[in-house]
Amino acid sequence: MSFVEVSRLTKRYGDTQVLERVNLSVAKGTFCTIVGASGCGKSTFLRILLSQEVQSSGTVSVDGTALPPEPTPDRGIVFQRYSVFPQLTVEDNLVLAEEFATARWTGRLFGSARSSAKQAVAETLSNIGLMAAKDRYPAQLSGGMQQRLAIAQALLMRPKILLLDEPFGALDPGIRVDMHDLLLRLWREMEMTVFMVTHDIHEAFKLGTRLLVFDKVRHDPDSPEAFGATVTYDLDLKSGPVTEPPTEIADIIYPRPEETTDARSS
Amino acid sequence: MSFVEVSRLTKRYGDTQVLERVNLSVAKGTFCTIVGASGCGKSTFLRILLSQEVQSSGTVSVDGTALPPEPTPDRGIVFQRYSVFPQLTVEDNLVLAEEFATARWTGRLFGSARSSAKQAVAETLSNIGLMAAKDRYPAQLSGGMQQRLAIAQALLMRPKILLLDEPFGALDPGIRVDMHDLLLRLWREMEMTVFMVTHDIHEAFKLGTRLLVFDKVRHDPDSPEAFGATVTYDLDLKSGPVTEPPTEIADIIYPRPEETTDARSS
Amino acid sequence: PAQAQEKTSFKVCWSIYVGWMPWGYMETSGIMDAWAEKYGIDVEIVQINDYIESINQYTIGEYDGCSMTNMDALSIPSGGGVDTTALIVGDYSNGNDGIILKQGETLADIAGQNVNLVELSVSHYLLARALETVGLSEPDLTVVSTSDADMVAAAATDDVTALVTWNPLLSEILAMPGTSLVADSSDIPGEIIDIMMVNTDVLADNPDFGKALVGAWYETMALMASGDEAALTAMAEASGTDLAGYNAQLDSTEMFFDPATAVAFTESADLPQTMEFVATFLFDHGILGEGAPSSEFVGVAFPDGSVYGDEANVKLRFDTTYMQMAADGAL
Amino acid sequence: MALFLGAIPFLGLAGVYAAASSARLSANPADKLLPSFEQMGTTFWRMATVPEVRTGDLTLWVDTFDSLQRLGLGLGVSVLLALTFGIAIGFVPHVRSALAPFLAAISLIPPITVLPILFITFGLGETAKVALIAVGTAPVMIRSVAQAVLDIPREQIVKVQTLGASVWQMVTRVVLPQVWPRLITALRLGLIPAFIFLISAEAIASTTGLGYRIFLVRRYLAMDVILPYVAWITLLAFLIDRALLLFSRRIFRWAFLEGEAL
Amino acid sequence: MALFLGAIPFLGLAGVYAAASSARLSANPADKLLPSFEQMGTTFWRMATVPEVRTGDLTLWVDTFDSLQRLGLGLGVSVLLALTFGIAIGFVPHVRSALAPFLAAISLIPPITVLPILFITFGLGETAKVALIAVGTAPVMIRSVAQAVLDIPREQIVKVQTLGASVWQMVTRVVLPQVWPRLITALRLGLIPAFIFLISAEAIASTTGLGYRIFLVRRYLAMDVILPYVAWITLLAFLIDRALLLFSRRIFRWAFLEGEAL
Ligand SMILES: Nc1ncnc2c1ncn2[C@@H]1O[C@H](COP(=O)(O)OP(=O)(O)OP(=O)(O)O)[C@@H](O)[C@H]1O
Ligand SMILES: Nc1ncnc2c1ncn2[C@@H]1O[C@H](COP(=O)(O)OP(=O)(O)OP(=O)(O)O)[C@@H](O)[C@H]1O
Ligand SMILES: [Mg+2]
Ligand SMILES: [Mg+2]
Repeated sequence: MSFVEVSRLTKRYGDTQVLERVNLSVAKGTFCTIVGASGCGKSTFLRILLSQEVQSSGTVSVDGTALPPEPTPDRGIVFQRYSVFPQLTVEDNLVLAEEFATARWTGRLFGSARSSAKQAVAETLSNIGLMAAKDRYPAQLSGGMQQRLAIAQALLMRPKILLLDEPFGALDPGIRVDMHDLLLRLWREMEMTVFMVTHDIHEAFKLGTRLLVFDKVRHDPDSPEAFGATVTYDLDLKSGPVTEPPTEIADIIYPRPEETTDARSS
Repeated sequence: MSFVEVSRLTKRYGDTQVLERVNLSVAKGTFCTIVGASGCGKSTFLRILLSQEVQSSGTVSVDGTALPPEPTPDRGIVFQRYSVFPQLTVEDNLVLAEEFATARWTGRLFGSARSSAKQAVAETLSNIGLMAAKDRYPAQLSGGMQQRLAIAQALLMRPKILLLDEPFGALDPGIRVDMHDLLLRLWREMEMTVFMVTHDIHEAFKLGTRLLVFDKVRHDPDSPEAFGATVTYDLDLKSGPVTEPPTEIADIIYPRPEETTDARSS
Repeated sequence: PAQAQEKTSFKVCWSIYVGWMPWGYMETSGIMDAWAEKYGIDVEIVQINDYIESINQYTIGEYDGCSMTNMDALSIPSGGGVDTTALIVGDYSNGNDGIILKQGETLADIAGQNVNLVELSVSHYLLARALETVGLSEPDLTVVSTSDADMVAAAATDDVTALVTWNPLLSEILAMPGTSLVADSSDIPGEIIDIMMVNTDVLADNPDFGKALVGAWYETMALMASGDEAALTAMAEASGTDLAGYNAQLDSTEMFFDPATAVAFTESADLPQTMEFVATFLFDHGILGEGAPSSEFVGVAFPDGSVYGDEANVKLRFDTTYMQMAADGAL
Repeated sequence: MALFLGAIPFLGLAGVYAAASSARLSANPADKLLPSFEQMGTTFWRMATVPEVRTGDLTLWVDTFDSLQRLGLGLGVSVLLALTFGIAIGFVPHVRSALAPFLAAISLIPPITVLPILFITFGLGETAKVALIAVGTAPVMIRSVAQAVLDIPREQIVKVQTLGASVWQMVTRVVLPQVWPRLITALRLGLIPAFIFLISAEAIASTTGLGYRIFLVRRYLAMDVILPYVAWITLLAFLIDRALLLFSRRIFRWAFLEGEAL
Repeated sequence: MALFLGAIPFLGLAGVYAAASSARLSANPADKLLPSFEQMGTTFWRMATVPEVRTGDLTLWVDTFDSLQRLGLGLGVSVLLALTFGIAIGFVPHVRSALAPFLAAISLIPPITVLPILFITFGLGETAKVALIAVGTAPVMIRSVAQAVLDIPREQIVKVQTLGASVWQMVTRVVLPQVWPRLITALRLGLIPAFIFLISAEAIASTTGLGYRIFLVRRYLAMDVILPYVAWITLLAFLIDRALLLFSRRIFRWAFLEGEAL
């Protein structure tokens, strides 16, 4: 039943303990949203799920088998610092995956195959509002445009597991809603299992079917690096995406007492 | 009275018209928040205010004199893709400005001068929650940590004009509130004039005393590049920062009709 | 490599020097091809600009013959175990090598100076022989090894006060103000000999190869002796100068245009004496190799059958058979 | 303006030369070291237009053509080696472990010291000259390409893996395109040693070529031939360099969107 | 594992050599081209431990010391030139307009072709050798440094301007620190031409040095001296190369946090 199984996962960088004893069991088709304080290890967790980094201890398995040592096409990623291919135009960035799939040796489509591949991404291009910019290089795009391109590139692959690291951070609310719709539609159609890091609690509640909060349980004020973060709250939102988070839950997630804030800003 | 004066500002990249006839007059001490669709030219506008880029036509003057051709220390910046100095540790990144100011020739402080400069940034370090990470290099920080460092670096200079490009995009709500407080306090103390781009409408209303909306007024569906954005709404929030934006204004700012969204996601 | 066996195609190499320019002319003019055809073989004459490299290539077996001096023949191929025969004794230096001083008029003034020369070359040998005549020896001065390609430019600097070199560098340097020639190879005539050396085994198995080379060479010599302007101009151009310049170089070279004089020179009693000088020089400078117990380590055979040095290790042979055929018109 | 500024140092150099030359020539009118511009012009013109008696060739053009051909072949071989080995070393950790130290070591062997071995391996014909250029330029180019591959951000490699690319596709669609501009830069920097090795090779075994001519007349200190030849070589190299830069800018437009290139 | 993999090609080379050598030696026991390892070892040992009769010096060590001194001085001059001109060209647009084309042009002049002019400028002594190394390596290093300066992201320059840095402070605190690692890379790549120019310089006029010895004994094809000397030069260069890499990794730790370096 459980699709992604994380057990006693730990990650250290030198003396810095980032993640500590993370246990998690996620069913296929779950939309996990992940929230947590900045620097607590969310991106690190995604990088491990992607096989970009190796855990210090513990195991991660997908569908019963341990993670392969390298990233594979069944796991898609949108990085926090959105990265697309600088040498390809917007359109070529989107066509790339299709070219990989079809042209085994050249990795490149020509003539009518190429036109039809372009046709196939045209809808996506207009969905993400980059139709007009399709012939530009990434360096000629605004931050938000690059981010949309990165998202579209990952979605076009329709991976079994989709890892999103603050994917909508640089988008205005209007486009963000469009992107939500796009994502949710694909998620439903494809039965993807999604892990999405976000700092927007509304977004987390709106999109997720399960909410994971990462935080440190133990804290040594003398050496703040000594302990790592783990999953401290694990809320089932199965009842169906909600738009407004219950305020008391938001408080639980970010339990900063007013006093602290005052003390800091005084 | 007017401190920053923008007149008939236009910016083109090749055939792409980004900004068009932007007119603006901003009084000293104003906290301008800027919102607008992704890719409409907000970052470009800030880059021009910083003298990082040159307008295609029009004029920008500060305090009655035209902008100098190079960036100057009285204008601070936090870039959308937060950039700090990779060769310096967190602490050294913060001490740097003080070193520039004090050590004219070496640009470097030693011994007790150095310790006291470090002392001086200690409070800032703990305000932004990077005390524990002060000896790390930027490459060893999470996205949000780098962003906080970039903000602190700009704030420490106490510039007359502060340009912030989505400065809190990668921060969790808790830390974001801390940073808001820090920023507002400095703004009040220093009488800074702030231009802040954000996609968070709540933030825009909470922090700003004036809200600028960038958008295209003319639109040619056949060549979407033909026309640029300008300031379409200019709201005075002087009555004092509000926490909740009146919903109808939010609708004005992002006037995407539901139908469009549906059409796209169907 | 030039293994001893019968074959029909041969390669010899040469480098640019006044006495060897005929080799280039023989190749381009077709004289060589004509003679090779006569003997039903194929001979390629290859120009290698770097003199030492040409000898090295011969020594390692890439070529069947190579033009070189008697001294270098003894040290490089013979010292390296390659049995080598002097096929054509072409000329000897008769003023083509010289010692130049910027300060001082006589050779004795060289004492205490830095002397720029190509170390271990015939220049070095000339210096050593010349020093003997004024009662000096090498420790009385400092030899600065200088590459021949840069000799003229080096001579133009103030750092250089004394040098030993050969033509055309010699005359270029002498044309500079304030230089004087204090000794030259005409003081030791017949000791610096320019020879076409061939692999003894190849020659033994392929006498036609020797005949073709010698025949072509003396046909060309006849042209030169008759002052054939076209041939001489071609040689001059190939050596980077004009006819006048080339003739000036020839003046200080004792060419053996006539095979008979070459035979006489090779058979003269002076040659063993010369080779002894050379062997001693080489041994003194450690060039005969580490295994060499004495200057007589390598044997040198002369036309009369006498041998200088180790009879069991004869690696350099002066043989007049083929030149004699040319003299007799038997080719 | 930039053009004008750029011309200043050239004019300065010409001025210094003219002064030094006329000083030496007035001291000794037969001085050969620094001939006057007229002398050099005349000689150069003769070499470009008057056929040589012996062969009937126009010396300058034959030399230029032969040299450029060797240079092109040598650099071509280098580029091929740089692409195959550079990408293999940069991309495959095992190949890197196996070859990088060896490459680092052999790239440090000065080829001129092992000439006899090169010559028995490649003979003394055109192959040897091409080989010397290739041997002299390839190691640095391989290293540059390998480093260029290593410099591709890790995120992009991860990304392309998630897009389902095979290793071959990864190399041809992501690695190679990003390496090209760096390869051209490496090639441009490689022009300098390439010309040096060309000239060395021609000085050792050749009967034509720019380097051969310089070698041939060097013993007469014929600076009126050497200096115009050097200027000519430099001009050729400079034109090739600029052509490569323009080509790179045009074909790899994306690589020049940010920052400037020399 | 990496160590083991890295050793394979070296062992392979040694094996090929041993086979070729013993083949030649069995055909002609006095063959000089490919001496056996024993022969080379004996010769090398003698040069390292037995004083020369004439001067009483230990040949190998005197040669090594003198060559390294020349190399160090030459590269030192290059580094200084690279820093001053490289940063000026990379950082100041006017200087770039004025000098970049000139630099591009003169860097393409093969120094060996203008030796006579170098001689009248620097004489024929140690200065000339150091100068030849500097002239040979500086242009590429200047270009690398200038490009490194141009490669610093525009954001960082803007940022440091907003922090109130003077030009001098900008150069010393932001430009230089980011250029250092690239300069060391340039220096490492410059070792190759530096050794070539060292050897050429010592071949021109010298009484000691590794290059001098190689060219001297070339006159009698003493490969039993040349090959160990080449191996020794390569080893020295390799050690310098690794030392520079280690130094760079240690001092500029930040530059090695992402990606690998060769
Ligand atoms: N070098 C360039 N060449 C061509 N077009 C460019 C270039 N730089 C930016 N643009 C275009 O200018 C427009 C405005 O870019 P800008 O970065 O100012 O947008 P923005 O409002 O900051 O967007 P975002 O909210 O996504 O950051 C975009 O459409 C972008 O494609
Ligand atoms: N290479 C590294 N060396 C040392 N520490 C590192 C390294 N990479 C990351 N870290 C540390 O690991 C911690 C977690 O980083 P991570 O990027 O996972 O945070 P995050 O939860 O994604 O934060 P954010 O919300 O700010 O993106 C941080 O404290 C960071 O400083
Ligand atoms: Mg993160
Ligand atoms: Mg922006």
